[in-house]
Amino acid sequence: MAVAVQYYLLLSAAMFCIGLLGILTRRNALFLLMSVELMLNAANINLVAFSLQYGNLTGQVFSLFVTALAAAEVALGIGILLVLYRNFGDVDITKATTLRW
Amino acid sequence: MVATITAFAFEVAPAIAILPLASFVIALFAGKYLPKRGALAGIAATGGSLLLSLWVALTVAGGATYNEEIYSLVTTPNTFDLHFGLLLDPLSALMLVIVSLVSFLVHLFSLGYMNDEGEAGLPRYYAGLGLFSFSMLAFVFADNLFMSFVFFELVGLCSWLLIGHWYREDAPPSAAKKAFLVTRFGDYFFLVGVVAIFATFGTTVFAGPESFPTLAEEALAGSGGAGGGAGGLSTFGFGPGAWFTILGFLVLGGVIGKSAQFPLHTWLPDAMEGPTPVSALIHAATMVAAGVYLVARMYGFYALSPTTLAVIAFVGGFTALFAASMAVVKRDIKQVLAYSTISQYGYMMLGLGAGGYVAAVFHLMTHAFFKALLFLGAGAVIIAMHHRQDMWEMGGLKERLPIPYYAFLSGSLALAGIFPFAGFWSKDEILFEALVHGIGGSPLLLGGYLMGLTAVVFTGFYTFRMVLLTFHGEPRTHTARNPHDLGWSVKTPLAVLGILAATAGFVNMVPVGTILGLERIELLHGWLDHGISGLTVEHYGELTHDFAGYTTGALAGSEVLTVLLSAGISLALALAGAGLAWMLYSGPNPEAHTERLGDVRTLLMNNYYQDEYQVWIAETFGTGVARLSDRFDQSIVDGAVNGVSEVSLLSGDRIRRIQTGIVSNYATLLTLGLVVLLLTVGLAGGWFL
Amino acid sequence: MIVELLIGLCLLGSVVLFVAPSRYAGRLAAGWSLLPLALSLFMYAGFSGQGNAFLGGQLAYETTVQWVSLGPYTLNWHVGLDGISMPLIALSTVLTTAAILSAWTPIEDRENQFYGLVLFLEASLVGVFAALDFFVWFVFWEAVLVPMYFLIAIWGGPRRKYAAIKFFVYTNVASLVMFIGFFALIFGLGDSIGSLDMPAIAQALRAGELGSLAGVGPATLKTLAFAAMFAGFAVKVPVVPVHTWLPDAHVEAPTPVSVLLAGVLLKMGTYALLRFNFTMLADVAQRYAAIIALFAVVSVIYGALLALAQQDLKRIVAYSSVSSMGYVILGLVAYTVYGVGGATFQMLSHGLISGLLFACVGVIYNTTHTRMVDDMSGMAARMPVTTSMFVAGAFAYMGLPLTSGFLGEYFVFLGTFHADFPGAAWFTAIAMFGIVIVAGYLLYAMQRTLFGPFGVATDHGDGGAVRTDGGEDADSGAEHDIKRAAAHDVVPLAMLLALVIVLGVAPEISFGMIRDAVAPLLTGGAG
Amino acid sequence: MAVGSSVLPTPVLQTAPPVGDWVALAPVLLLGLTALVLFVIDSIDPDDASGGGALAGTAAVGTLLALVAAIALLVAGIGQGQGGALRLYGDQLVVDGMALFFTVIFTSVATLVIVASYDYLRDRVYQAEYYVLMLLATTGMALMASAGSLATVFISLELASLPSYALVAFLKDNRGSVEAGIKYFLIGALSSAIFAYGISLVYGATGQLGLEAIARSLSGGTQLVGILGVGVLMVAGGFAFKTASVPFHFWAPEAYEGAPAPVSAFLSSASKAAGFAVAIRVFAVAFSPQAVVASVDWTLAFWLLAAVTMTLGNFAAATQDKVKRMLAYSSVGHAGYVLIGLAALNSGQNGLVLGASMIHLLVYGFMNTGAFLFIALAEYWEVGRTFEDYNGLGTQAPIACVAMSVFMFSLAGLPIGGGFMSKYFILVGAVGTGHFLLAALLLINSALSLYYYSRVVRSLWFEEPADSLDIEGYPFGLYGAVVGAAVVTFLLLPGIFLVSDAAISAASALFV
Repeated sequence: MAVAVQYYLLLSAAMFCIGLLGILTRRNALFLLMSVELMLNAANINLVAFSLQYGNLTGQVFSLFVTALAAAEVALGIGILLVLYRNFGDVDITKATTLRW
Repeated sequence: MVATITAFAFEVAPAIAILPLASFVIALFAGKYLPKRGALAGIAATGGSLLLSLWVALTVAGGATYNEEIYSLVTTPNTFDLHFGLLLDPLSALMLVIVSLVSFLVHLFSLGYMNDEGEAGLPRYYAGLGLFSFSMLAFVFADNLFMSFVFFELVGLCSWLLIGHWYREDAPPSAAKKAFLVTRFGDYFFLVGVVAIFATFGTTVFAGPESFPTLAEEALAGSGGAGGGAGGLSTFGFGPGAWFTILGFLVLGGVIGKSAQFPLHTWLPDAMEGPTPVSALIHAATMVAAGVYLVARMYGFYALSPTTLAVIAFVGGFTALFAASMAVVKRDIKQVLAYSTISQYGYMMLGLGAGGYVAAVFHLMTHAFFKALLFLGAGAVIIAMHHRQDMWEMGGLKERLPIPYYAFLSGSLALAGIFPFAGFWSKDEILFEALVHGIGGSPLLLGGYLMGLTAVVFTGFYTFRMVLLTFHGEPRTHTARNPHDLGWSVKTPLAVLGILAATAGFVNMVPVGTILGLERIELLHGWLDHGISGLTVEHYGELTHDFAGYTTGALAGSEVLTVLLSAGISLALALAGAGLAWMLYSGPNPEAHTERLGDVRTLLMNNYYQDEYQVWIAETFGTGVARLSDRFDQSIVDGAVNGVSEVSLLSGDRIRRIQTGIVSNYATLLTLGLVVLLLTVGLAGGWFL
Repeated sequence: MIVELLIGLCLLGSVVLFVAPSRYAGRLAAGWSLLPLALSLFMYAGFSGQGNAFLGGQLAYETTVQWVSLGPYTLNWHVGLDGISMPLIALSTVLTTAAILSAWTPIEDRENQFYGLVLFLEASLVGVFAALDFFVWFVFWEAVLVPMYFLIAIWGGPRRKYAAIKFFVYTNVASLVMFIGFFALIFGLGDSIGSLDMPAIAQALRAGELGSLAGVGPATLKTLAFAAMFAGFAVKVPVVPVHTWLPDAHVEAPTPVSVLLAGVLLKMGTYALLRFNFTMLADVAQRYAAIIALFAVVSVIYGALLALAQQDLKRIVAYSSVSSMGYVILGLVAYTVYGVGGATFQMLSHGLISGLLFACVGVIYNTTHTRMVDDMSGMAARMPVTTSMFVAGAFAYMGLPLTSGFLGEYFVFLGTFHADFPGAAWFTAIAMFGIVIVAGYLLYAMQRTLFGPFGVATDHGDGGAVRTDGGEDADSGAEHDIKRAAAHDVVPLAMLLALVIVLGVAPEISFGMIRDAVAPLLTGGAG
Repeated sequence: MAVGSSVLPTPVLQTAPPVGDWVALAPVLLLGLTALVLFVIDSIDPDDASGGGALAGTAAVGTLLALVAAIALLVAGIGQGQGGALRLYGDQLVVDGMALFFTVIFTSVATLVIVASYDYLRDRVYQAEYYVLMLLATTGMALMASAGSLATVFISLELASLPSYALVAFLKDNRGSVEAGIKYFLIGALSSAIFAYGISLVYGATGQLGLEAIARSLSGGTQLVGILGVGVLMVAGGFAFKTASVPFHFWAPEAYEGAPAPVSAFLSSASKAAGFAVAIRVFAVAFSPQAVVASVDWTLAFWLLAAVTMTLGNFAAATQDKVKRMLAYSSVGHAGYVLIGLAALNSGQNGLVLGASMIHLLVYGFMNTGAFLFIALAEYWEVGRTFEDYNGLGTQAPIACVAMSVFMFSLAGLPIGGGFMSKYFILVGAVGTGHFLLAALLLINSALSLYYYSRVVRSLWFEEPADSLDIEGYPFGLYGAVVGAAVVTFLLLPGIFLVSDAAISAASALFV
């Protein structure tokens, strides 16, 4: 037991918030994807840390799933990004506002 | 055997009303296919009613009476019983004869007035007359106040129908509306009264030990006049005396409306827009009498309340004077008669209020005859004049229309109260009753007496002004020189009624009886003094004495002197009025003297602006308030409804602007939302403590 | 199963008409509507119920089949009739036939759909009056809105869409308010009931088995639920101040629909008030009787005053319905045989009379194409039979004796005047003044439109209204295109008028069973 | 469709026969298998000579089979009754009445949508991908309903979501579709990140991912209230995204409007139901102990969500110009109604309130799908998107318009369809649990919804058609789906008992 679990929690929270901040401020869709990755990995840190804390493997296994799904998500996201660029000529997500109100 | 026949007369008594109802149905549905468009059916029906009424009257004269329920509208145990029934006693028997007789004669007269003149809508006309006769007769023999109200309203409908008979013109429908509305206003109080009497006594039956007058009497007697308990009756928080007075006033509302008493008299002159036979039947002889008859019918109840009696007397006296003064200046023969009718019913009310039950019924009877006669006479004149009614266009008809003239004269003498015509006896008796009770301890009645006495002068004046202008002098127009011929159907009723107007007064010659000491000569008094106990003159006398404190006084302590003085004064005044008319309007070419009255004439011609102020009230409190309500309803009440919907849609439009289309904003709002949620739940769960 | 047969006949007719060709729809609908009419009269004649359906009376034509189980409650298909519902069902079938006949002339577009919707409406109305399970009842109650919405919005006047949506949303909100109030009671009753059977609920409530719900004690819960239900039903009745949908709906609806709207739909409100508020929560109703009576009296007088201010014949009759329904509320609150029974009788009577008047207005409108009082006069000369019916109907509305209108009002007055609540006599006396105002506006309207010299202002002419004045001769109407009404227009009028008079002369025909059903209501409310 | 015609018995009391895992999971397996078969077909015949017929047919058969299987299992009482739920694979999956009930919803909606898509997709490319994605998403939903641990919840939720993103953006050349896709994806990604983080926090507080294990661990209370609370609410946020509840709803109006109409139908009905299925299970099973609710009052959170969601959804729908967007917002509003079921949990009427929500979701599955499919029909006819464009359609296509009117009135809660019953069941639940404020809000919103739903009816029937209104053809698949949905919607009014008992007993079983 090298590091107390609350420090992991703080780290993950910080990562989560950084990712969230990225989502809130960035306009480039690619950066948004990265930010989401940060947030998901914040969750992974928690899972692994708590897994260690509780001494079961559930969390670690689940973090693998999360990682895999994150990859799939990004793949799909980039696909949609591509057609977005094709239609709007930009990857700035604030430009696509034909649908509103 | 006698008993069987007696019973049989009463068994068939409902037919008195049913026969005209049948004629109504026949005229309505088959009238246009019948030879006289329903007239014959009506004549047959009312003739039958007349015969049956006479039979009933004879049976009643034999001492029998009848008070039975015949049709139950609602059979509700343990609560108010709504039924139709028959109360056949001297009063109703007398009234049945009067009504069916006048109705019969009017039907006959209509043959000449309507059929021969080629009027349109005859089936409707005869249906109306039939329905009216049915309703009126049923009203007369009603054994309870509920039934009275039912038929009281129905005669109102008939009045509306018949006043508006010539509906293609503007005036008759308007007059019909006014007649119905004004009487409806009175009927409102009547309705409240009926309901309240039901609620108070649990019954509205007129006669018998369980009748409401009897119950009221017992309640008052039991509680010693005023205050305290009322024998188990609910008096709605008032003392029994006060409550019975209120009830009396409520019913009186209907009476005042129907009998055209001040201030609800304004409809009657307008009602002259109807055909003249209708005016004779409905607006003179019978329907208008319904109010007075109702008071007489439940006199046992009114006699318990001195306040009500005083008000009746005062209203009656005032109306008599007030209406008579307006009749003085009218040009239209029917208008004169209309105001005279109001005035005469004022006398009857005065009589009733003054404790002169017999006098009032007496005047009711004589008036029915002579006023029907006058109207029919006027009708005959109108036929002859090709439907012109302005007396100033007439004149000199005496020679050309002898039978109508003499009949009309007979009626006029009766109306003016000239000895020995019928009106003299009856009107004199009313004034006499007011006088003796007035000086006997109820000085308020003297006010009514004085007004009644003053009205006698006016009556004499306008009556003879009318006779003189119509029949005397030189014909003033071409039409008057060449009047229309009159048929037998016109003349016969005039003749019959002319004789009755002259002679009907002999049935109750009180002055003669008093002077000669012949009680038996007062036939009507005797007639009304038998029958069902509690509905007799003697009982009413006791009631007015015990509860209203009416005692008979006499001038100089002499009854005979009082009688003579009273009769003499009223006769003298009538003659004075007639003489004044003779002075002013006799001669071949009378002048219009009304101009000399100046502003008074304007006032009288405009009927003291009674119509104006009533219209003003109706406009202000009816239409005006209605308009305000409408505006309030549209703007505030409905505006609130529409406002809610508009606000909803507007806020909907605002809310959807949150969706800006920029996904970054969505992420921000999403995060904020989650934070708010976290804070709320966290605070609620106490995480931050 | 006979109630199901009745509802089924109407529904089947509705389906048949939807697929029938428009050309024959009118005749087919009229013919078909005779089936439910005959059946309901047959049921009426053979009616064997006794007592009040909600208070353990013996029901006629009862069926119970389990339908849905909703958590702790069972929903049953439970229908049955007592002396209150039977006359109202007969009223519905009679008025439906009358409405269908009076629709022949004015409805010239999509007839099959029109009549199909009318029959659907009939089915729903019968269902409302027959249902004894709350949810079944509520299904029918809400189902009424749908055909009505279409009937107003498709075949209505110029502002029909506004009127239809107003009617739709307003009454729907009301239903929801009522629903919430009612279910608060149901849950307040807790385990003492296991179904939504309204009689069971009524008896449980009257037996005082109400508990508390969500921290609200029984007494408060009862009062709040009463208020919610009263508010909900008041819209349907309608009671001032929630009445404003009614004139719009009436004015814009085609006349046959107005007949049904005024004739039956308004009665749903008072019927529900009687069944729910005044049966289930009799004690609350009695405690707040004076306030309810105040609403009633305001409706009577204010409604009548509003009618007085109107120029449109239909608006006049519409507002006068507000006024007349006020009498019904007043009677209900009295808790006397004549009060409650009279209120029920007044529902019947007003249904027939207002139906009659609307149908008359419709017949006149069919030929004049105006309903404005100022636009016509002397119609009597051209349309004598219609005029007669109008006059008779108007006088019945004014409460002329020997018509049902008189007895309905009279019973109510009689019943309320000596009722127990404070000021009953005063409320009654004030409400009675309505009979004067009603006479005022109806006589005024008749005088202006039916009588006087003939003339109609038409807006066909260019540049303003053209008034055509007719001569004296009744037969010269053709040149003004104002003709006597066709027989099929007059038949429904005559039918309704005959019933008005029959009920006015022999009220016992229906008052007998009404009284029998009302009597148990008056005794033994919950403490 | 098939639901209406089969009679579900009242709760089966005897223990269900023991069955193999594959039998219990038959619907899910069938759906997955169909997706794979579609892959195969597409590989063999990439151009699809039949114009999509084979693909659509296979997909429809697959969903229909899954539907039949689900119904059969439900009728057979698998996972219900005294034996309790079937727990598979170490409690990772649970098959019980609720799971099967929701599977019925998903498969019904999917069947309808696939049948309708046959016409909608005619002459478009990538049809096979479309059907595969839809089948995979349906599989994910069915798994969501059966998920027994937060791990399976997360995985199945992503399995349902990822294909949905692609489906929304399916019309690659349509700016609306693509824009909707990216918005949906971004919000979805954010939400799933929040969701995953929430799961990690719950795991941190309990050390468990299995739902029942969490409940066991929490039944004695926890020291880590704050961590648990944030975790629970973040998990709720994930579900709120899936159910399009405020404030996670922002994607919904855009996605439903921009996506191809059948996809909108699919997402707004099935996807929403899936979100609720998993939310109900997680909150009813894992977080229901009184100890949790006392400190982490998630019913309060759902109360707020319900109130805000229905109000915002309905008010925003009221003034829309485009019918599809109106339906999108109304879909948000309906999510608010259903949320009442969660908000009213633990008030003593769990079976009733949750059952009512489930019934509403089922009915909603038909009526809302039908409504969106009608939009698909209109898009097929190219009549336009606004209310005005629909004017007078009733004269041109009466049958479809009758169906649409049924949907609208049923959505509005009028007794023309099962929506009436289910909406009022929810109201009953709200009142019965003392949530009068929610009931009042429901009332206001319901009135407003009546207004805007009837605008559609008004356009269809009361307005005069524009001169240019001319529709070509009556596509069989679309018509069949629309009419079928209408018939079921209507039959669910009298036939509500066919599903209500199953729903309420399934909901009650969660708390045994």
